[in-house]
Amino acid sequence: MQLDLPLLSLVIWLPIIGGLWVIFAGSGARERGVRYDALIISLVTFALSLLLYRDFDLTTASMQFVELHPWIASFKINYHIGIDGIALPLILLTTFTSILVIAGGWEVIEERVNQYMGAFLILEGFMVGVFSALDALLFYVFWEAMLIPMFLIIGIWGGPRRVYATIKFFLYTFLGSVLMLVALLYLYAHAHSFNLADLQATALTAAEQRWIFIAFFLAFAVKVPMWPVHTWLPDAHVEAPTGGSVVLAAIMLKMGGYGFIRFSLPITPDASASLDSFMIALSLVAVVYIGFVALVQQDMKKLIAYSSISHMGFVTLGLFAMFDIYAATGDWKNAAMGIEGAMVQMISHGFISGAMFLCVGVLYDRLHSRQINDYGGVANTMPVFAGFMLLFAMANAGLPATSGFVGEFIVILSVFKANFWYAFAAASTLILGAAYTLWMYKRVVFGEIRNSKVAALTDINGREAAILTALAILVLVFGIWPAPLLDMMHASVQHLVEQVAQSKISVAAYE
Amino acid sequence: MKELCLYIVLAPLAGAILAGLLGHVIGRAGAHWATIAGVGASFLLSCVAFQRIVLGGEAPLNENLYVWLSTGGVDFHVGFLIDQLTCTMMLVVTFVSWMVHIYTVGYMHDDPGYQRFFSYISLFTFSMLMLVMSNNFMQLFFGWEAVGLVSYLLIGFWFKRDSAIYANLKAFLVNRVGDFGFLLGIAAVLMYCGSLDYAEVFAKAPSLAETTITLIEGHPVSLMTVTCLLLFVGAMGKSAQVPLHVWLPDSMEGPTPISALIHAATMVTAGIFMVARMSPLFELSQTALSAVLVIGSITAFFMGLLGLVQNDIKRVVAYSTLSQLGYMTIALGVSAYSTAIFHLMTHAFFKALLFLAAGSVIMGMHHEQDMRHMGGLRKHMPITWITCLIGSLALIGFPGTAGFFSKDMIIDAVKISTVPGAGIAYAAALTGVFVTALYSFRLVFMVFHGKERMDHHTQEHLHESPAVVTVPLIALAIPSLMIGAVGISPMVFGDYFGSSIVLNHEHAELMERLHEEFHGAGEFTLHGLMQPPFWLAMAGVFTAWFCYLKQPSIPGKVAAALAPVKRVLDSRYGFDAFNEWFFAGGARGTGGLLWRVGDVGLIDGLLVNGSARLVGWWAQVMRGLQSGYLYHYAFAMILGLLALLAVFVHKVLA
Amino acid sequence: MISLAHYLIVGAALFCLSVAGIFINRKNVIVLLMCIELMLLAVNLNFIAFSHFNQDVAGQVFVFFILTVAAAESAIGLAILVVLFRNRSSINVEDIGTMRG
Amino acid sequence: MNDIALVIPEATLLAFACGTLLVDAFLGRRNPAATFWFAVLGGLVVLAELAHSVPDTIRIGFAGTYRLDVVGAVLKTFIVALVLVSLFYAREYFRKRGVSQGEHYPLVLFATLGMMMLVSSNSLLMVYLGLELLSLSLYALVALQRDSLQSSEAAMKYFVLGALASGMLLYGMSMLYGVTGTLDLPDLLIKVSVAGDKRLLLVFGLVFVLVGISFKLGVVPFHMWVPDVYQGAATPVTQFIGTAPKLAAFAMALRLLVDGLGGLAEEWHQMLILLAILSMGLGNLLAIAQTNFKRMLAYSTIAHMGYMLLGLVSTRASGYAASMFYVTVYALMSMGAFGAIILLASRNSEADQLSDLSGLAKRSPWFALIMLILLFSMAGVPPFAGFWAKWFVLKEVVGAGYTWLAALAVLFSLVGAYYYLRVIKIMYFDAPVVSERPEAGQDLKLVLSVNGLAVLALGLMPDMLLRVCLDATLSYPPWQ
Repeated sequence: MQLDLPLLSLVIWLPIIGGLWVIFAGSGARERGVRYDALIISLVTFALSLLLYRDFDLTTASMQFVELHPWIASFKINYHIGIDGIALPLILLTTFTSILVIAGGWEVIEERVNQYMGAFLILEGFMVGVFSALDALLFYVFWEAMLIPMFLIIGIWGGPRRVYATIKFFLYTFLGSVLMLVALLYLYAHAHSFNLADLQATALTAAEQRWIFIAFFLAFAVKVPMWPVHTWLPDAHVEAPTGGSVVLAAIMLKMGGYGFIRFSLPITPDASASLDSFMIALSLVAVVYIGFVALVQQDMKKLIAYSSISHMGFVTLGLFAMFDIYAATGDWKNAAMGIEGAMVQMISHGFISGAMFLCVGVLYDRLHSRQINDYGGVANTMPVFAGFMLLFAMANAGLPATSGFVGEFIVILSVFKANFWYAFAAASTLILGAAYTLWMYKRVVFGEIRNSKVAALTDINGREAAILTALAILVLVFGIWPAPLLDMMHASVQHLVEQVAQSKISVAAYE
Repeated sequence: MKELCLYIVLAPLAGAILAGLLGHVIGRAGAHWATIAGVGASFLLSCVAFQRIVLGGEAPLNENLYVWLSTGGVDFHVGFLIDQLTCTMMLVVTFVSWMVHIYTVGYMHDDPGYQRFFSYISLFTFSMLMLVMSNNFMQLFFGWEAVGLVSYLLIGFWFKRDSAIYANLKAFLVNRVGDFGFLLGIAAVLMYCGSLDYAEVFAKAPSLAETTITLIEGHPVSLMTVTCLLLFVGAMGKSAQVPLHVWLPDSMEGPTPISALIHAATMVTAGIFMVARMSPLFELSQTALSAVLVIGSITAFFMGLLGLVQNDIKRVVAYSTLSQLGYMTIALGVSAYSTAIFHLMTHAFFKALLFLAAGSVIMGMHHEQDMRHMGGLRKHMPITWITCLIGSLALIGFPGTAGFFSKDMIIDAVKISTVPGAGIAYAAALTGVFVTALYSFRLVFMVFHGKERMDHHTQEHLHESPAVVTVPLIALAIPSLMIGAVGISPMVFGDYFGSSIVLNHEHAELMERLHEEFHGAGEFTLHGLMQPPFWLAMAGVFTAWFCYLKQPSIPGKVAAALAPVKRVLDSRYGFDAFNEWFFAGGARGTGGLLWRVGDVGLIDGLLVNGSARLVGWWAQVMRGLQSGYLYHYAFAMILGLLALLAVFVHKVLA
Repeated sequence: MISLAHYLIVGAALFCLSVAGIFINRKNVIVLLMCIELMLLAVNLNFIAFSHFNQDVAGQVFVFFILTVAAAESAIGLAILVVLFRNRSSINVEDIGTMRG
Repeated sequence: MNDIALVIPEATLLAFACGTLLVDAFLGRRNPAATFWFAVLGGLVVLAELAHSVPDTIRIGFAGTYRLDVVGAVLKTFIVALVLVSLFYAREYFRKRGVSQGEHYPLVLFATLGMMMLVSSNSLLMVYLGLELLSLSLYALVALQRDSLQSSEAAMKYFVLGALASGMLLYGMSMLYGVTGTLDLPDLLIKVSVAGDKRLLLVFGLVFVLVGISFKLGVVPFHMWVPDVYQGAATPVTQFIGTAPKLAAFAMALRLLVDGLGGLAEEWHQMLILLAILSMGLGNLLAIAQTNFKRMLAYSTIAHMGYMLLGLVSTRASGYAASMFYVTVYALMSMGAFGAIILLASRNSEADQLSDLSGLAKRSPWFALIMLILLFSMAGVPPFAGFWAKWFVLKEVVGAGYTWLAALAVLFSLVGAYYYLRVIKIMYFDAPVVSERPEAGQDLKLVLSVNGLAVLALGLMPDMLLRVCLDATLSYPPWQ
């Protein structure tokens, strides 16, 4: 059965409109009652996104569920959306994570519940919008608009240093984005269109590409975040409420990777090729340097935040190693492997980091501390929780049979083809990742009960267990059988690789 | 056949899930029945598989279950390769595991984490089976890490103990160092062979024998050497070869059954298995084999020495495990893969036996593990004593026991080998025999003979362990005695392993020569009585008897006379201290430095907040210009006017 | 013969004087008003000179408008001055500076 | 007679302005509302007339001094509409503060008349007259709060500097007149382009004229009056100054620089780049250091006018459209922002300190949201109108080949974002100092809500306004 609904638009706008509804309907007496509305809206959105998956054609690289309506006719800016195999998994991740976030804040958030739930729903819509926009301006609008709810979420419901963190988060990301805007405008001056496909087809000289690449780089690198523009993340994560951290880690960071895939690589392939060693170097620094930094963190959320940065290093590594891989093997197929590894890493990191933050949230809700030293021996009082956290910690450390392994594994295998030493540095995460994750786990969960507060802890309740179970299942399923995930993206990645393989310089020179 | 394999791996998994997730529903008895049944079924089915493949001569099974994922034109599978090597391992794993399951019923009887424990060991069995039954590197790596995980969980089973959770973290991390190399090795395999399936890789490998790669500009190295060395790093981690051995003694913090199962019989031999499995690759690099040989020799000898100074009963056995793993590695190094696997098998039985016997002693002693507080247990725990004695005899290679055949065969192989490094290995192996005998019988004498040194309360309650404990002991003692004689002929010299182990021409000759000198188990035993290993072993036993029963004052004197040596041994050659200082401390220091100087100082302090402060400072400075006075405002306008005039009128003039 | 340049120089000089008066004077607001008048007159001189030499009457028309506006401007200026004095009891230019930064 | 037809809206406005004066004089004391409603009526009538007077072609009248064209008609419509809205804000403010200032309305109407003249001027003379009518009314408006020291100080500063600026403008005009012998803008355009060796004098005059324009726009370094006047004047006056006259100033720039001095575009576009950079930089920088909300908005105005100039830099039709769009959107946002101050004001307090906003999100979630929209819009964050304004001018700058300038502009907007965020932080993250909800009449609440939502709506669907601006400037530049 083929529905004649604009399904993709529904997935974008239902949460946005629903979010507004939640905010307005929930003012006053119904403030807490709207939690159910919010949950239902997020569930329906997820169900709709599953329909997207059901009707998705795995065999083609072309955009599907395309909707094209004139928006700003004066400049040929269109409401142009559609998805391919790269966007679809990310959209599913978004809609899924949103449910968890709504459920995660259920009884924890006591103040301005309606605004909290509404903000997350609106954020969800914007994020789906980012992943499905096919018009660069539409993309940019969603991209920036997303900052607003996030800014408020961290600022209103965050921890003690929330103001510093949220302003830092906003300005950091804003810095990158505005330069991307200039780059888009420059492209428009050439292509006279904001249609992504047109931009990707625009011929550009090497110098032009380099500048555009740098502008894009700033926008996306901040989001990923890559070293050295990562310092907003630990602060934002630490101060954000649990739901905020989850969304940040699980989805927002992916937008950086998505941006590289959608913009940097196909629009500036030659610049990407010539600057790839720079990108690889930064990625490896992220993996190694940040791994060491994570080791010494005393704050659980900060530690996980740093581990996110380190893991996201694999994403950029996988994406930009493709040129070296091609140079070494002469086969673009091998390059596709790196990209697919990066994609898997993004999705899986979405589950795992989200789960890790939820775990810390569970502890924080009970003890109101994120300091590792305030815990110890949690396993004695919260055995079920300890089990869940163990699974996620192991996934974070990249244990096979969890999704955390798949992405890292593929990326390491593929970058080995580029250069032994890349793989060597990247594989160090095997040790570092295990060290910082398990060392934290040891100090928090294992051991004798450290203090009376830990002794008074109660194990997770049904709601928390349901959330963590859902994530645990996904982490395991995609670890044991990641093939469906990859099958979604083969055609699109193949197409991307073909695009990137095509130099734009000669055409530009000819023109 | 495929279904059969599926049942073999899934039965323990089902048991693990049942005991783990529904442990509180099915209760303690439910948990142990479920898991014992699962592993038992697995064992019986393994027997069937063994019967069909090894005895029945069926063609090895190599089938994929499903596509794990496919990317970049490569399909990664989950599948089974069931050949002779696999069958042997399956049999060993499931049998020992089964015994340990049964034993655990008694050993863990009073532990509150009863169900959890059963769940873990069943999960381990599943993981180990996945490891050995794999037909590709990916799944091998999965099993490899999964057993590491379970090992981590079980070492830290008593998670309240600081020493336990220190040890399990250490074990995991050290193993991860090995896995680091292993993973890179796998990556190398994938890159040059274009597949991770054993069959394809092994078929492709010979054509890559001469390939060189450049890791450091200007220094081409042989691809196969690099690959094999990387893979061997993984084996070093898992099979605790120097210098990645440091985790194994500490792993004794876990409950004794798992010391037997994981840290003696099965998991730690995964490295040996892996190298044997990769024989088609290792055969292509003499350099790698020599490295293996040397590492094995070092481990065999030096780790054995450490066994001499241990007082913890389990640690003695642990160091003996290290030493024996060294022997197996030596065998691998001289391409005597079948011998290595043979020793692996015999060792699995007698070492599991020794551990379980030690566990039985520990139970009897109310969880006292210091041998200095034991003695004379022979009378109280006869079955334990007998079985332990059998295990020890096997360990020292007393002629006729299982260990004798396998170990002597290794020594023989090294003796005639011409591989670089074989000389050292031979010396190490021979002296190792003496050391082995010395510490083994030191243990036997200190625990079971002589004065009863325990306190009165313990002494009163000493009694033989229950049947669930002693039955497995007996069940393991039988193969410890018999399996060598039965197995040596087919396993080492026959066509037992078929195509699962590949030897290159040169090394095949070595085995030929060994074969020529071998004339059946009986003669080998008689022959063995006249060989140096036997006499060295006897010397070791005698020394142990003399020092620990006859003249107990001697060890103290010797220790005092050789104080520096004792110190070195006590500090375990300083590996732990060095690792703690250099790696753990260094990593923390580096992290702290990068964080404080890099992140907090430079990036955040200088660039981010610095530029924010700079802007703020500028804002304050520029504010001063807005003085509030009319004449300043007017002056600013006039300045602006003049500046514009100056610039643009000048431009027009120019 | 007085050329256009002479007029312009006088106009410019007057203009400069008035401008200088505005930012150099720090005492009396009334002087500011006078300077403004002077400035407008300097412009008027320019316009008339140009008008004459260009043989175009529009410039002179402009001057009439300027004169008229100047009158209105002065009126408003003085009115503001009165308000200011009422509040401040001073017409010292240096006293007008409570808002800054 | 034909000429009069051109200025029917202006004439009506004049009549209503005088009428308002009379109404206030006779009825104002007993019935303050009468003056207000009369003024509103005037505004509505004029708006209706304007809506009917959009010409197809350019029509010239009054001996070539007056012109009616599309861009003029559109701008006038916007101006009158904005003025009308501002009247509602003003009434609420006076009601809250308990003062009756009937003079406010006629003065506003006169100022509006000045703006309309400025917009429609076709000669240097008309530019001057329109400007003076506007300025003189504004001086008076600022000084209207007779008992406030700050007001009178602000008025004096505004007056003196304004007079200085118009003196310079006049001096520049006299130079242009001297060189070309004409006051007519289209004539000027032709003669400038053939001036040849007299270019030096023309540039000399141009600089002076530009100073006049810059002063009106409040562009660095001719901005010094802006913060003081914004802070010192009563909030509705500030609001008025900050909205419609910006459109008029844009029109003035368009008329003088493009319609008249298009031949000197080579020179003035470089000058504008310089001024724009200074404005964006200094305006944003100094806004950071402010604690007074009105003063902060003043500096933000300075910065915004810098962005607005970017559109003119491109010297092409779409660039002018961009500037026009920018200034219109800016006026709308600024209207709302000052409206919020009026909303918060009470009898005892102007509520113009940033701290007065603290905890607004708790005291009044809805108006905090409106404020949030306005502030994010000013910061140029989508999906609000302010984003499209910035986007459009940046597009033009990039299209004209000044990518570096666009990059610089966005970096300055980063600084700008900081202080807007700071206001949001005060509203949303800080605890309220006072707990009561802001009191205001329903009409103000409605107007402010519509104002804020309009900024959102324009952000979601900017096409209509974009099209209006693009169509209005279709005939530009006139030398093509």
